[in-house]
Amino acid sequence: MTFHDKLLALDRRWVFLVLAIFVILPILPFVKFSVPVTPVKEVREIYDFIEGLKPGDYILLSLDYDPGSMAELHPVAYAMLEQCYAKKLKVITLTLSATGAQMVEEIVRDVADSCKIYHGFKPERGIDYVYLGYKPYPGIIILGMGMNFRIPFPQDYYGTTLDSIPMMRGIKNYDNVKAVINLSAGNVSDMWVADGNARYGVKLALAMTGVMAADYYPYYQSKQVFGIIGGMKGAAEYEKLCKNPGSATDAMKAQVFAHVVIIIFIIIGNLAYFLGRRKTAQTQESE
Amino acid sequence: MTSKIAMRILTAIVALIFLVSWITRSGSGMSDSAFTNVRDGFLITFAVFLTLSIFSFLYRDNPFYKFAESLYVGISAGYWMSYGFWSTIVGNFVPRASRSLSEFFHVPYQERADHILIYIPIIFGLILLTRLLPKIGWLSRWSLAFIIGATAGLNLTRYLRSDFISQVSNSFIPLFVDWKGAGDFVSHISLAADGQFIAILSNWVIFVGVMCGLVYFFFSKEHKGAFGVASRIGIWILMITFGASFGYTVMGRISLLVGRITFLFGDWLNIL
Amino acid sequence: MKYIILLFLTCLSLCLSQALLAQTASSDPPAEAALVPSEPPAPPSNVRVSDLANDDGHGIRVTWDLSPDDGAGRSSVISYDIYRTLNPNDPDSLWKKVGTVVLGVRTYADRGEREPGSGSYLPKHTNLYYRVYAVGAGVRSAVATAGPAQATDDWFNTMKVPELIFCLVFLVLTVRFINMAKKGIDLYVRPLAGIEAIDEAIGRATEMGKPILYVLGIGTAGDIATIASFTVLGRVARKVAEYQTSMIVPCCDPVVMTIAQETVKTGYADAGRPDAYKEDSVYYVTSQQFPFVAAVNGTILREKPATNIYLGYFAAESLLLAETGVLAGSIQIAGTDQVSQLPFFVVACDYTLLGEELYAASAYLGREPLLLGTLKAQDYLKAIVLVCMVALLALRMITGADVISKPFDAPWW
Amino acid sequence: MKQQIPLVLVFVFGVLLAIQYFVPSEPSQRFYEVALDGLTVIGIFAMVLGIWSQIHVGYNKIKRRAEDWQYSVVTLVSMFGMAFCGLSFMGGLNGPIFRQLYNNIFIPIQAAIFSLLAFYIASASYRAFRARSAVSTVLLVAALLLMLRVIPTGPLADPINQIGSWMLMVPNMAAKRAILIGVGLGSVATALKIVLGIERSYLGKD
Repeated sequence: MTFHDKLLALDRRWVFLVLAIFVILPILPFVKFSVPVTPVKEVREIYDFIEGLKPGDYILLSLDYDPGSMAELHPVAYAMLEQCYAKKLKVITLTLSATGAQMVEEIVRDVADSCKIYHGFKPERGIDYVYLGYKPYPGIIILGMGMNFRIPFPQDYYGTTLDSIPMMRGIKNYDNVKAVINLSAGNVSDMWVADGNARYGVKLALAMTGVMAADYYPYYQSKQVFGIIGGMKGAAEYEKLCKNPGSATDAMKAQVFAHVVIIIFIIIGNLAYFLGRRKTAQTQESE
Repeated sequence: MTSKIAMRILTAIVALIFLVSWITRSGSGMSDSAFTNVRDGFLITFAVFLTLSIFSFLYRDNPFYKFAESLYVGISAGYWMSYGFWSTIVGNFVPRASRSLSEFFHVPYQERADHILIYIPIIFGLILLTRLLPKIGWLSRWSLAFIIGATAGLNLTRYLRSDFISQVSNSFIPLFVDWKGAGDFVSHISLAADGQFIAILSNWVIFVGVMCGLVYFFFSKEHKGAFGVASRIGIWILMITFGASFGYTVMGRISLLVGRITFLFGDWLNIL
Repeated sequence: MKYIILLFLTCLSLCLSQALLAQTASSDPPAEAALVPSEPPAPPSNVRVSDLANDDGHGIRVTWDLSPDDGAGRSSVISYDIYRTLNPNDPDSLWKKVGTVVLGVRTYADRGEREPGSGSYLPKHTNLYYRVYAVGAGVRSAVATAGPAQATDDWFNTMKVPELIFCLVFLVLTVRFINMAKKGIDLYVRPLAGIEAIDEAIGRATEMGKPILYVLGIGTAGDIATIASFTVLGRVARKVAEYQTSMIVPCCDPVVMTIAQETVKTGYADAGRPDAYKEDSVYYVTSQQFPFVAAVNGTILREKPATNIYLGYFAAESLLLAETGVLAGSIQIAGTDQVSQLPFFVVACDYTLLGEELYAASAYLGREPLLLGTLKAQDYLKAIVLVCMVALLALRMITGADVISKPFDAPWW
Repeated sequence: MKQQIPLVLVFVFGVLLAIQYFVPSEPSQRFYEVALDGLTVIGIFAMVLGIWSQIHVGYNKIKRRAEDWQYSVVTLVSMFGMAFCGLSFMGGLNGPIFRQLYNNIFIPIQAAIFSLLAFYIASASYRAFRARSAVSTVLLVAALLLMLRVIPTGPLADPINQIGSWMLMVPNMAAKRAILIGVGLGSVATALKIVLGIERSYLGKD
């Protein structure tokens, strides 16, 4: 068995091992280097939109991801929520992901607490923000909220009826919110576009995992959504815009190493493939 | 036989490592209460054990993975049962169905003129349960028919706007952006991202790409001749897209791993 | 020099406004009245009310001509307030404020609720009267009244004409091709590699004596991709029964499981082997994405199926399933309408049905004339789209007119 | 009876809901709401079937002492344990034990499984990205370019970034549109086949 044969038949566990080593290395405290971040237009547009709102404007954050996508979407959720609180916007939050209900509740509370430390005031539940909780069948919920928030969410997460929450008085449906920002790791974004935007004309922006983002650019181009934050890179950019560097900025370091490893593996794979092909061609000729 | 013994030894070693971890974590707890420290120590150690069990699947299937998998499926099903009950039954359905039930669950009753209509789906739901009775199990098909029929009806029209009409409509783009004659075009040609040349090129690629993509999806005609060329361009455009999406995704996936490694090295081993 | 004067003037006005505000705060009368030194703006004119189009009968459209002071004249208008009542002789306090719009807007859609109990209830078939005020800084204009108008239901939403035309054309084409097919006219469809592979794959499973794994994805029965997958499942089950091999169908939704059981059972019955069907071969795992994947991955490594078929709605689990399948040495055929997951299936699976091919698969497998009829209708619509695109763009290039830039957006009909 | 009534139901509900989309009037809206409600409510009842199936499969395995039957015990016990912790007197969804189980078992496993994708995407790249043919070379080059975007490449960074963004915006849009238009047609066709009863394999046979 020649060298390139061995390479071609390489047990993929070697790939796993090398990748693991090179992702762990840069995270360790003694490896120090930083990566430059420049925000792109579609991320900046969301930031500018929120910055342009007036205190007291309503905004709806639909945090439709589950704990599995925390790494990519948590930084956006934290940075954006803090930005909204700091701007004194009225924030309506909810989740359409079954396993996200508790997680989102924690985010909403966490950021309210940290707001007290960094901005000197604590947004109050029911006055500055409300958390509606989770209901299954997202498409149906999005359609329902277009008629009235009270159809799918008679009460908020804590069981208070919507009408007895001060900030929800007179707030009926999407007509009363300036925009919906959807943070998602699944097909909920499709439903927001199809049911929220197309059916009710909601002003919509998306933050999503890197894998999904590429597919939502058509909606950006056709102005169905006004901004997209894609994956860890987008999250790091949003953190940069908010001047609030966090986990996304840190993690970009490991990214660089991992990408180099994968690219090298692809090159090795192709070299082995071409060497092998030449060899076969030669043997065929000699026969 | 030897593999069984090896497995037992391995299990013992793993158990020992995590026991040590539990003890050290309990000792270094932040809280004043000993019980909380011991409990938190156990919880984080157990979470780490489960994480590593899942990673062991990369090497090969093994009892640790099987254990984590079964536990995960069970917890998920239990979680889902509870959530379905509290959120959907108590949250959505009880307030519309009956006043006394609403009082029992401490949710406000919603008076509605048409609340009687909620019983129609309940009947369909009960019919669905006849599946569990072999003799009249066929009745459940009525409910399935309702589900399938309603879904089909909704889908017949619901995605037309976003999937079809908007997409077709948005493909009508100017193929000669800011066209002021060929001389002007040539004299101003540049590779700037917001320049005229790139704008025109992009629109041509979109237009030709959509056309050729549609040609590729033609089922009635063999891909030969000019038609074959078009479908070939179509598949190239698709492949560029798939490659780009794949390459773009790598980052997202690596960040998930980074998250876990931060958990292992930071939250557990405390070396970050 | 110019700037210094400007700066001075700005400071002066700031000081003045500060003084004014301080005065307001100290004096007792209501803030609204005290703040205002300006005259009220002129009222809007020509207020008209009519039933709101394309609604459920609980909405009124109010339209007016802008106040002369809106953006012109004294430019004192900030917004317009809209009030509603049932009786035009009501005192001011009984008029209910239903909305506010900013300056420059000439219309307001008053959408009410259907339930009489709710706060924003707007009754149907009842005379309603409206008032519109132009609002300035702390003052409002004289009133402009209009009415009565009645809210009525509409029986057709005129904004949806394109969808209707599309549906009708599709229906007509489908019926036409089905009729052609029934008459025995041969409808040619080109071969699709992914679908031919399904047949081979079932044969391979028989030779190897190993099962076939069929995953319907993580969608609910409400996703059309899942429904399309059922139609393929029926035919795969039938072939599996004919070849006397076995299949495993783990499901991620109880409704999907129920329908899948019924489908597989039918497939076995169609093949004439209803007894070979085992209820436990189609089973429910859990409704959550990753627990489901964990379990299916385990199944793949333990059962080592000869063939894995993934058709339906998929999200991030696509690559998890497909790579595990590679490890188990299975032939893999995938298909989904989720564009974001197609790259992973394309890279990791042997055959991939892209988007529409998933929906076409059942017609290919069944080769029944009725199904081929709808396939032909799809193709004709694609052809119509292609021709229209080229024709309209050519027209636009020749005439230079921009009228067709968004052919479905304006209600030109 | 066994065959006809379901077909009639499918047709009636399918046609009504398809028409409902065009009709904004009040009865139509109410019908729509009831239908959406109906799908949710039936989902609740279906939950019973799902749980039943799970118990059935697990119990059979344990009874037959099939291979790995011990793990079925783990699944069933944890399922009922979790559901028990979600009961009213345990504090419902906000009960302390319920939350602990969720945070310390569910979340770590979920995140770990998801992060396996990092390894899989690497092994898939290594195995599949070979320049075997023109089409696979296109796939390879596009993927490489996008991966290079993340790496600081000095003077090359800007053009790579530009080309990468362009590929994500332009060819991607063309491809997505072509696929979406096809999917739109395909889903209408599938829905139509169901409503018209051309496709009826899910309705059983006897």
